[in-house]
Amino acid sequence: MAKHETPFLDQLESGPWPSFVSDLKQQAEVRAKNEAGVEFQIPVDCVEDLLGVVELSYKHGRTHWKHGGIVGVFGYGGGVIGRYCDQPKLFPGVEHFHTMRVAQPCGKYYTTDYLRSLTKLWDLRGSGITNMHGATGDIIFLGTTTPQLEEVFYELTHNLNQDLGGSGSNLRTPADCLGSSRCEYACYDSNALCHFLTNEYQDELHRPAFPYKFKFKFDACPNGCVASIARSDMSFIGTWKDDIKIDQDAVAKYIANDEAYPANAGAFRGSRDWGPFDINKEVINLCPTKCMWMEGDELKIDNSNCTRCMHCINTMPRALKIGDERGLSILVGAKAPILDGAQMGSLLVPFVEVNPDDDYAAITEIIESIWDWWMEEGKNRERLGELIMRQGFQKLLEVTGIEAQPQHVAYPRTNPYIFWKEDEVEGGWERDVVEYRKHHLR
Amino acid sequence: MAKHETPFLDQLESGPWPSFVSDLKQQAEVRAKNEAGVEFQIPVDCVEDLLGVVELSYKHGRTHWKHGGIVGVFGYGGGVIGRYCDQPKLFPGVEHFHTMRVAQPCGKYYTTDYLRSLTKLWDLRGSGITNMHGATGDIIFLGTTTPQLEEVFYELTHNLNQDLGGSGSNLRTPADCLGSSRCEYACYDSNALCHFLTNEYQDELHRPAFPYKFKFKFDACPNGCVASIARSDMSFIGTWKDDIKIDQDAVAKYIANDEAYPANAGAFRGSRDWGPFDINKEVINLCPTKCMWMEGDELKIDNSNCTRCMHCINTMPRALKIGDERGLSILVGAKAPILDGAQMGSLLVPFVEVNPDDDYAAITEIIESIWDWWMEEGKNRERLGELIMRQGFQKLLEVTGIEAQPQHVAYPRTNPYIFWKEDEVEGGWERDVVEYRKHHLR
Amino acid sequence: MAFISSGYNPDKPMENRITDIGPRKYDEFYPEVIKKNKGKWSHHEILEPGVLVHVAESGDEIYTVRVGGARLMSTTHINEICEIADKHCDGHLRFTTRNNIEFMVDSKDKVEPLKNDLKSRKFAGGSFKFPIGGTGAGVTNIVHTQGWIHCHTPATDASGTVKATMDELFADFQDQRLPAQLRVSMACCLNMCGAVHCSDIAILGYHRKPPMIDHEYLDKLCEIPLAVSACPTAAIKPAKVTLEDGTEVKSVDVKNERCMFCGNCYTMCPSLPLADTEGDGIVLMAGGKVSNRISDPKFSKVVVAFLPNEMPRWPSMTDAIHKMVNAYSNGANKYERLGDWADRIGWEKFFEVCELDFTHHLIDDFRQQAYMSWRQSTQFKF
Amino acid sequence: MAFISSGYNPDKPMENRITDIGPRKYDEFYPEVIKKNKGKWSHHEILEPGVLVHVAESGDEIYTVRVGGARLMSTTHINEICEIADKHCDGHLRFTTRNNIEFMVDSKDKVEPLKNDLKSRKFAGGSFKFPIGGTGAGVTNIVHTQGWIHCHTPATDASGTVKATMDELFADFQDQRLPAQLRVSMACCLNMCGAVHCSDIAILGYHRKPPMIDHEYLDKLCEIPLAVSACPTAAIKPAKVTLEDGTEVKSVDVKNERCMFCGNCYTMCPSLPLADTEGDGIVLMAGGKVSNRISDPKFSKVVVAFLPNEMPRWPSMTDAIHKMVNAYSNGANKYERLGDWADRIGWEKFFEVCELDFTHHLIDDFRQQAYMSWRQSTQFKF
Ligand code: SRM
Ligand code: SRM
Ligand code: SRM
Ligand code: SRM
Ligand code: SF4
Ligand code: SF4
Ligand code: SF4
Ligand code: SF4
Ligand code: SF4
Ligand code: SF4
Ligand code: SF4
Ligand code: SF4
Repeated sequence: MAKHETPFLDQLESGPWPSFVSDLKQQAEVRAKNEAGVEFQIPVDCVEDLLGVVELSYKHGRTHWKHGGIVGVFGYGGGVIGRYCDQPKLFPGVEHFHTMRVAQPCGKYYTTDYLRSLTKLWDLRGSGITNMHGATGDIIFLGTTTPQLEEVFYELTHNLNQDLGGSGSNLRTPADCLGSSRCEYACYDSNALCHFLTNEYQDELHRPAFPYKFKFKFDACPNGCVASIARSDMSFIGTWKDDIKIDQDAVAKYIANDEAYPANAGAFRGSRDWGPFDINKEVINLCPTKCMWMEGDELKIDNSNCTRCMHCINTMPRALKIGDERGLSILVGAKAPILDGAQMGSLLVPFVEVNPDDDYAAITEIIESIWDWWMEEGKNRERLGELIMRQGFQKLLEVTGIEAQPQHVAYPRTNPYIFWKEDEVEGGWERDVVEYRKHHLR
Repeated sequence: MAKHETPFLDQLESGPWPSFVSDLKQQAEVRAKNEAGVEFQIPVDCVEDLLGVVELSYKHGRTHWKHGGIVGVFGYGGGVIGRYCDQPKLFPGVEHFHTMRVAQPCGKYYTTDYLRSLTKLWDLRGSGITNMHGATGDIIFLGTTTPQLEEVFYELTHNLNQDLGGSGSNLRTPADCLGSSRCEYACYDSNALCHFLTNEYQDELHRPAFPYKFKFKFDACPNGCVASIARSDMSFIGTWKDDIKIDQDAVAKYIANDEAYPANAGAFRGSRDWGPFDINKEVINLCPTKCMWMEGDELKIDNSNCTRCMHCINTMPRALKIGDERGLSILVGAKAPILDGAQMGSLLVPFVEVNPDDDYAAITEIIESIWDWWMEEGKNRERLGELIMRQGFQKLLEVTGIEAQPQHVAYPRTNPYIFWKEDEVEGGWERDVVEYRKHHLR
Repeated sequence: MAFISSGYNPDKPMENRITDIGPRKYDEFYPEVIKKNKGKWSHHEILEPGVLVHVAESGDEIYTVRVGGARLMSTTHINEICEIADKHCDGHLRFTTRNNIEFMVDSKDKVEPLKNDLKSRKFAGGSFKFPIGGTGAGVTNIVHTQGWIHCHTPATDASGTVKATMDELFADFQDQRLPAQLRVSMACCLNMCGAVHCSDIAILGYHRKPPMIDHEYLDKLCEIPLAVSACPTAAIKPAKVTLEDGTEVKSVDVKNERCMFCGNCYTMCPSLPLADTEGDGIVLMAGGKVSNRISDPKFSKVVVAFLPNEMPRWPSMTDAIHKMVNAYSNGANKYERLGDWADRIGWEKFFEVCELDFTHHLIDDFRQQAYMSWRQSTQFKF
Repeated sequence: MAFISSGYNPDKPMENRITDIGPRKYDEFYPEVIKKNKGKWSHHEILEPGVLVHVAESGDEIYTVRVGGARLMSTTHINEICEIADKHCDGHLRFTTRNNIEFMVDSKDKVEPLKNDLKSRKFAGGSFKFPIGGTGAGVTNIVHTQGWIHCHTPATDASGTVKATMDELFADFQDQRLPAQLRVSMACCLNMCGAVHCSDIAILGYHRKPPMIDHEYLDKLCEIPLAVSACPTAAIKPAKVTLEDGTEVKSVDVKNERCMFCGNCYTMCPSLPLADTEGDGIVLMAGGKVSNRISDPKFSKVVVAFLPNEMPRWPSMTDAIHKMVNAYSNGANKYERLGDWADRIGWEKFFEVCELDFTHHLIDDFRQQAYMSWRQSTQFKF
């Protein structure tokens, strides 16, 4: 018997897609029954109240959560989002209902042992409701009271060897695609780099010293499976410098429509018949730079014109492989629309090696030069992308010591409004108007 | 014997391209000799002094013309650009050297009679130096003194039935491509429309009542031979609504490389051999919308997907002809970069008929609604394009009474920052915070 | 319920404190085959929707069964996931970047039992617990945000709109019939906690009424200069206001016509709430992508300016999404993402074939770059 | 020289005044064939560079010989043009939108005599008076502006740079060997009195030193508020200044680092001159177009940030233009405009094949839309 009637939410139980309502109801019931004999540290009926408050929102068409208060764990400036219900009388179980962001393991692999240790902790000290995972990447523990924050943190650090993630004007929890752990397209080990930098910059992650949030994301190839180019202030995207490797026998198999060589590795195996694979139509003509052609039975690529878009490789993964001289490109400034409109990441470093042996020095150097600049010049709540827009891409090149290259632009400026500097102009800017007027009367 | 030595300019007499220096020197000589016995109303040696002052600029790398003064003819706010030399002692012949903008005939056809009447007048009352033509379109009389301005104007109007053109915060002299006078691509009679509107708006052209300059240009088809889309506040570009007319016999002749059917009407007849004409490579594959194909020997066009880019017609003008349901598109706001960056014209009216019988009422209505708005809202020195940018394209639609259509955009907005108006939102904007707080405690 | 101490001593917070240890190291959690073959994968194949095999250079194989689910997830549900992973996968599993779950086994014969087990599990309400799918040229899980479950600024719910949409698109989650992958994302306010600005289809919660001003409390709860400077359109000014009881308080004044309902002021000041039953609702965007495949990443475009919140299943919204997916499926070329298709046919045709209305709201008027989106060409289709 | 009155009476300016009569009507000037066949043209053909025939539906033909020239033109030269037109063309001629002259005859046999006459005429200095060309897939006349001949704001000369460039490109004026038409334009300052912002190749005069301030005269000659508000970057502020002789005057202060040398302030105030021997010079732009053929119209891009004024023939400038035209000619496909070619091969390749340096100046930093020109993709060529 539910504590609150939920006629609206009940209608979200039908249909094939897993119902969050059904799950919440099952959780409410498990807590009510408490067969495991948990000594719940927050109200046992918090999930019932959560259902109740969401039902009320469905009735009103408005949220019933108040503006977050500043709560957290001692010494950290992030990792906790304070949250209070605006109808605490009706839903006392969720009067305080803070979330905790738990740093996820890179690549998001888990053992059941570890997951169970998390659920056990969260059943005891929280609502038992989570997000697997938050949009940034964290494991989200959704809903607990203020006194439990330090307890959860203590248990995480002492018993689970596990830290909190980021929030506030900090480095946010970095996130990655699974990379070389299970993907043949990976140009670098995204799990390793993501983990290294996460640890290297724990201080920046936990102690707010930035003008605003800052995000790292790691895609091990241009397919972009963690969408870094759209949602990280610094996006690390794998690429290569040398040639795509071609296995001509495998090319022949694709052309022959060999069963074991399905187009795009089987991504089109579905209810629709696209007809036999046609290398011209599906690969060569779709290459954005038109740098591929057949020479007899041989597939040729003019690699100097290839932009490594991945299309041909994706389409014929058994025949084409990424090059061997691998590294990553760094793009900067991506962000959501608040305040000045969304930005994609802009290419800052076309290619840098990924070298764990020197602790990725080439990469950390760039990161730190950017942070120095942003911390010096960034206004309150100004994302890196906005600072770059405000002070100019040139300034970014200056502070990172990177030379301008045509790779930096999609196209050169369409306006001639160049801000020359005094030392670039012969004779400097100081002039003598009296001398000038000798030649040019008023 | 030249009055001033011109070692720099002399070096611009060699080379094949017509030398303006040679022409100026010949003119200086003609004036000096004065075989026609002209009673020059301005200094006879003004062209010598012009050569002198330009030579000095070549030496200094700087202009020797002063900021223009306000001179003109009585009652007109434009048509004259005042100009004074900044070294009048050295070059007294050009101490005052104003230009007069003479409205050119649409299509820029001339009779020698008429041209000679102009040269005669200008020899008498000016430097005898012109620009044929100015960048806006006018005949430019380059260089005379203040007293001659009214005299020239009087003679123009009384003897040559000819008015001045525009300058200042006025409608500028409209200009057109030659259109249907000699071009098979013309979708409307640009000469006629340009002439009509020039006369219709003589008051706007001569008496400054605008926030800044305003330009009309008339391209009778999308080839854009008067570049209206780049340099006119309102650009009138011919187009059609129905189908491209195909002459299949002529198509066959192009395919057969018939001598009388050269690709692009012979535009590639030069020192380079591009090989035989290939309809697939040169037409069908280059169609931007890929709406053409061969069905056996027949060329087919899916006209509903054609964007009337002109490519196929330009390439095979004897086989393909513009449609019969003709009219024009109006684009607005084009301008050079000052102040806020260059703008191309933006499509406001996808299609409007060009009807001389009702004095182009559909067109003048749009023009006038735009002017009303711009004169009401435009800031000093704010071009139409900048006003549209400042107040939004929506506002432009509102003032012109045009409904929003997807044709208005290349792509819909990428940001969700929509400025809803109060009357569009159910219940309006006034709300009762006390009532709200009943449901949402602080 | 008795308080159970973790060992933490509030009086001595620094005692034994452990900080800055970061996340657990990824390789602790790798399945054996992954550990062994990392960096040495040869190729992969999608055997059927939701089922992948990756083949290593060593010849080793790993089979992955991907299942969808609500990422709002109870510990009960997680425990059930663990149970499955223990039974079939030696106690390993992973989550994808779009909140699907991947169960991996190291040989082909383990796949069918795993699939059958997953298919058999349903919630009491009738929905699947672990629907298999989400790969290849189909629809995968919707990346989304908090909504009415937890956030203070949403203009709609996240979990509910997502459930309604995924029910609508369920066949495409389990199929690979589309011209390319189609990513749907959801964010419940303009903060856009997700990549909805770059998704094939995006659902966005949106306010349409300027903030109410809770004058009586504003100065007590908010720092006025912060609220003023938060507004991107400078619609907010400091003001002195006289309350009904005659007391004069410091507060702010909002120039309603300048408001674009972004909610930034509310982020800085709780006395400026925007939420409203009629004012709030849904914006639909389309045509974004993030991969660099063939075309550059691109932003989503607003294609439906507003749909009201129709709880609990948002039928107008799912209907519009359905129309877009169908038109795309019928019209696009193989490998062509939704945005590339719309660009190719022209947005005027997009609205036609998707049967969506074009309204003036869809024309950009934000900041100077707006004009780059206007049509600066005579090339258009009637 | 005695004053000759036109009839105008300065004391009674309104007497007999004729105003607002506009230009002469176009059809007064049409050649007979044009008058007869207007609106009924069937097709045209370029018989050889500079020579066109237009064929009417009636079967009538009109042959056009197009010749180039300096548009800075003396009455002597115009009279010579009239002489030619009288001799060959029944006293008709026209000018094109790019300042070429078109001599038209109504039958084929009149073409050769006309051509021969035109070719035979040269200036004393040796240059052609009436070079035939400027059609089809070649270079035509350069649209340009005043420069040192007449304007107060130029950063370079117009007629001289144009003469030097046309000498360099002369072969292409008389040939049609390029992949498509190539339009070169010239403007002597940022006001850009011409379509140089949308030309295949554009020559632009540019200042690089902030205005000098003629404090002593500024307040006398200028309206300070106008000068202040003219500056697009808000670099100018009103200021009180003490002159050497101790008098205090109202003037302005320019924040040099904010100046982008646009010259707007000088347009409003003659006491703020920018011109400078070393500071001024040439910017080269490339890749613009205005036709809607195949691709949309597009803006030119800055490809050379600065070249000094090298009077009288600007060799560095003509050299850079030469390299661009050659690389374009060798690299582009038939029908491909320069900008479309650069877009296709990528601007990184453009700089490589044109042997031009890429410098930081070429990265946009003006206004917010600048960021749209940065590379927001991992697609690039090394
Ligand atoms: C598991 C996951 C990575 C992870 O670390 O979790 C992943 C895994 C793979 N991606 Fe991905 N992608 C994953 C998210 C993404 C995303 C991110 C997103 O959607 O938020 C993108 C960018 C989406 C976009 O552009 O909007 C993404 C764009 C691609 C592409 C480019 C496809 C395109 O047409 O643009 C490929 C190439 C392909 O499909 O052939 C790809 C290819 C692959 C391959 C084939 C790589 C491989 O060899 O293993 C993997 C299986 C493909 C499949 O599921 O069909 N993956 N992939 C993510 C699964 C998400 C999910 O549960 O559905
Ligand atoms: C929990 C999460 C959404 C989710 O359901 O997953 C989230 C939730 C909130 N976000 Fe977010 N953001 C979350 C990922 C994102 C992302 C996506 C990402 O990181 O990839 C973005 C867009 C990318 C970006 O950063 O640009 C994002 C852009 C924002 C913004 C706009 C920032 C901007 O510069 O445009 C705000 C507003 C702010 O910071 O004031 C915001 C603010 C918020 C706040 C803190 C609300 C606020 O104004 O104070 C939300 C708290 C909700 C709650 O009650 O739990 N959130 N937020 C995500 C973090 C979970 C995690 O740690 O894994
Ligand atoms: C005479 C003139 C119109 C006038 O009223 O004076 C004219 C006349 C013709 N143009 Fe043009 N165009 C003229 C300026 C232009 C301009 C304006 C400009 O350059 O400032 C443009 C736009 C340039 C641009 O895009 O940057 C222009 C873009 C075209 C095009 C599009 C070519 C393209 O590849 O984009 C065509 C179509 C063609 O060439 O097949 C065209 C075609 C033509 C045709 C073939 C039309 C016809 O059937 O008669 C005429 C002869 C072509 C030729 O010269 O090769 N005309 N044409 C102008 C001659 C200028 C000159 O002296 O060189
Ligand atoms: C004579 C002419 C150049 C030429 O050599 O042909 C010219 C000459 C001047 N233009 Fe222009 N403009 C001329 C066509 C243009 C064009 C081209 C066009 O009309 O197609 C443009 C670009 C298109 C546009 O309007 O955007 C043009 C954009 C400007 C601007 C920038 C306006 C802007 O909004 O961006 C200025 C600056 C100003 O208005 O203060 C300007 C200002 C000037 C002034 C009046 C200088 C000034 O700042 O006071 C020049 C006088 C020069 C002189 O001493 O004779 N002139 N001006 C052209 C007019 C001749 C004619 O009537 O036919
Ligand atoms: S981004 Fe590339 S490397 Fe990473 S999972 Fe996707 S396809 Fe593999
Ligand atoms: S990776 Fe892309 S650009 Fe390179 S060859 Fe393959 S399809 Fe072409
Ligand atoms: S714009 Fe069109 S109609 Fe006018 S001259 Fe050029 S091609 Fe002919
Ligand atoms: S006019 Fe252009 S779009 Fe239309 S069919 Fe011809 S080439 Fe294609
Ligand atoms: S999108 Fe907005 S409402 Fe939704 S979780 Fe993020 S901040 Fe909260
Ligand atoms: S909602 Fe946004 S635009 Fe409106 S007042 Fe608040 S901050 Fe300003
Ligand atoms: S471009 Fe500048 S300098 Fe040249 S004529 Fe126009 S206003 Fe004068
Ligand atoms: S030149 Fe332009 S930017 Fe510089 S001070 Fe003058 S108006 Fe301002």
